[in-house]
Amino acid sequence: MAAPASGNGGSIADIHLRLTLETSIPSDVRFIERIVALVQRQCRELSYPNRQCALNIPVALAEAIANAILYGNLADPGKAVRVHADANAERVVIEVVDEGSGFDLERSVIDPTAPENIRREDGRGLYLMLKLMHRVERFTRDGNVVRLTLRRDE
Amino acid sequence: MAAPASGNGGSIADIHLRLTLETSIPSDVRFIERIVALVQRQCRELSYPNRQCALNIPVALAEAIANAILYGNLADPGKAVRVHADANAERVVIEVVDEGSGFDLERSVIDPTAPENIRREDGRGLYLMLKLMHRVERFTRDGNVVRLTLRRDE
Amino acid sequence: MSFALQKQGEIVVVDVEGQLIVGNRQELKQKVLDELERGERKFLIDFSQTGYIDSSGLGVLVSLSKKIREQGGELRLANLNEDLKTLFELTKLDTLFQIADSRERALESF
Amino acid sequence: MSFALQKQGEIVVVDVEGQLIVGNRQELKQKVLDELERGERKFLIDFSQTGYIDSSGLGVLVSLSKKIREQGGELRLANLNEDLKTLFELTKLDTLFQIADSRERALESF
Ligand SMILES: Nc1ncnc2c1ncn2[C@@H]1O[C@H](COP(=O)(O)OP(=O)(O)O)[C@@H](O)[C@H]1O
Ligand SMILES: Nc1ncnc2c1ncn2[C@@H]1O[C@H](COP(=O)(O)OP(=O)(O)O)[C@@H](O)[C@H]1O
Repeated sequence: MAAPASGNGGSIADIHLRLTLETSIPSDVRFIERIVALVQRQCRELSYPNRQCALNIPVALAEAIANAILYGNLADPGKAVRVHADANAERVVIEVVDEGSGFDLERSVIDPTAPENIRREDGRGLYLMLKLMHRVERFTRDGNVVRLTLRRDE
Repeated sequence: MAAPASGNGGSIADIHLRLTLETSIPSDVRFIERIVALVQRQCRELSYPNRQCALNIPVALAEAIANAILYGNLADPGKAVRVHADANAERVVIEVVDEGSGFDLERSVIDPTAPENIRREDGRGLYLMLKLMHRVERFTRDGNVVRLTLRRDE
Repeated sequence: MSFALQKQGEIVVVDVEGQLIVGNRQELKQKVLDELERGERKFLIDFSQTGYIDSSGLGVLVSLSKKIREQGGELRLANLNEDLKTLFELTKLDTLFQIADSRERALESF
Repeated sequence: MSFALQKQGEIVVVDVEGQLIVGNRQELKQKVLDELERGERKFLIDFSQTGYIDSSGLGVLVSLSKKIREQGGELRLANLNEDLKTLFELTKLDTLFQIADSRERALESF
């Protein structure tokens, strides 16, 4: 492990760092922005490339939370959406959990770039999540879980 | 649970938030500032009073890491100091772990404000940790652990 | 986050400050439709102060573009940063919209 | 973090920018001792740009004060914010140092 340059306090490359976040929000889309900002900040603390912090993380996460609120919890303010983010130097794993009964991920994705879809207002959420993340999984574990995995771009 | 004001993205009071940090640094005092800044930022994300983020957390944590590096690991760069912080709206719990054989907390604290000590250069570290934190514990668990607990000031 | 509207000649220019997402897209839609109702036909949305856009934000742009065209008007976009450009490319919406590199060029293009 | 020294009349003024902690206190100590060696006797440390100070930073101030006094000189402090004041009060170091509320008042006080 390289010694840090004198007085600069050491760089991220020299330390092992893991940041996690756990939160639970009411099913109200106005909370999305704040949660996204928190995870974005973790991404920045870990010196991920700017594009991953400014595009991949916020868009995919905003989509996942919006879907959890609107489809999973049907915008019922009595139902909660839980978000768990776990980030280290190599990858960010985010789980978004709603109180719905789940959905078929493969069958729910459409190709919004197809000529018959391009003028549609909807249908770009899961597609963007898949494009912006290295992996998107859906499973049931104490709720409907959508798990997003982003690996650091070098 | 109160609905957030329109468009402001919801306030911290409406959501449950827990932030954790796990890190491991070489025994070099130049890393202290960066770790302190990370925990300070968590304190700010959770809207702790400014004084707790600017005074209590940074001073107590800097002391604990410095002691872990200098006394626990005898500044041996091959030995690591691990820091684990776990913060929610109510309290911040920080564990600083070194590879030393531990020490007797009660016997190691002096009163640096006593006339015979006030001109000493050293001896203020543990005293300040005790003054600035609600609780300071020392125990052995896979290394020498100093655990600091700060409750939110209202 | 907010939407600032101003008139430049006969063009309505909208600045998207912050995010354009499910939580506020309705506000943008309403503001633009109000202007359309009032008789405005040329619209420019400027993204120079925008953070990120989600799929529902993109959807609102598609929907506005359609509604404006139906009234014989035109919606153009300007100042997408690299990240926002990628978003339009991934969804091929860069083929649906006229996108200018600067506000000036967008204003001239009408 | 860094220490900026400047001469104001016959007083050496040191600005502590950032933290004063175990990782950099030696640098402050050396800079001040160099000036003492050169014959300077009046020192003012200004904390208006300081974040936090740890126990070893406090220790260095005590040690410098002693060394400067031994040479017939004087060390004064200025611009402690509320948090730093608390630190001095907790350790009763506010009784050991002359602390001024502003740089001007500190400079006048010598
Ligand atoms: N958390 C969820 N719970 C239930 N259904 C979901 C969830 N997320 C997505 N879906 C389903 O997947 C479909 C496609 O979602 P998406 O690609 O985001 O497009 P859109 O939201 O625009 O319809 C939704 O219409 C919904 O039926
Ligand atoms: N992590 C540690 N491992 C071993 N000894 C420690 C540790 N932390 C503190 N000590 C002991 O406690 C004493 C008092 O520490 P402190 O109050 O911080 O003052 P100082 O560091 O100025 O001596 C130290 O001198 C050391 O003997």
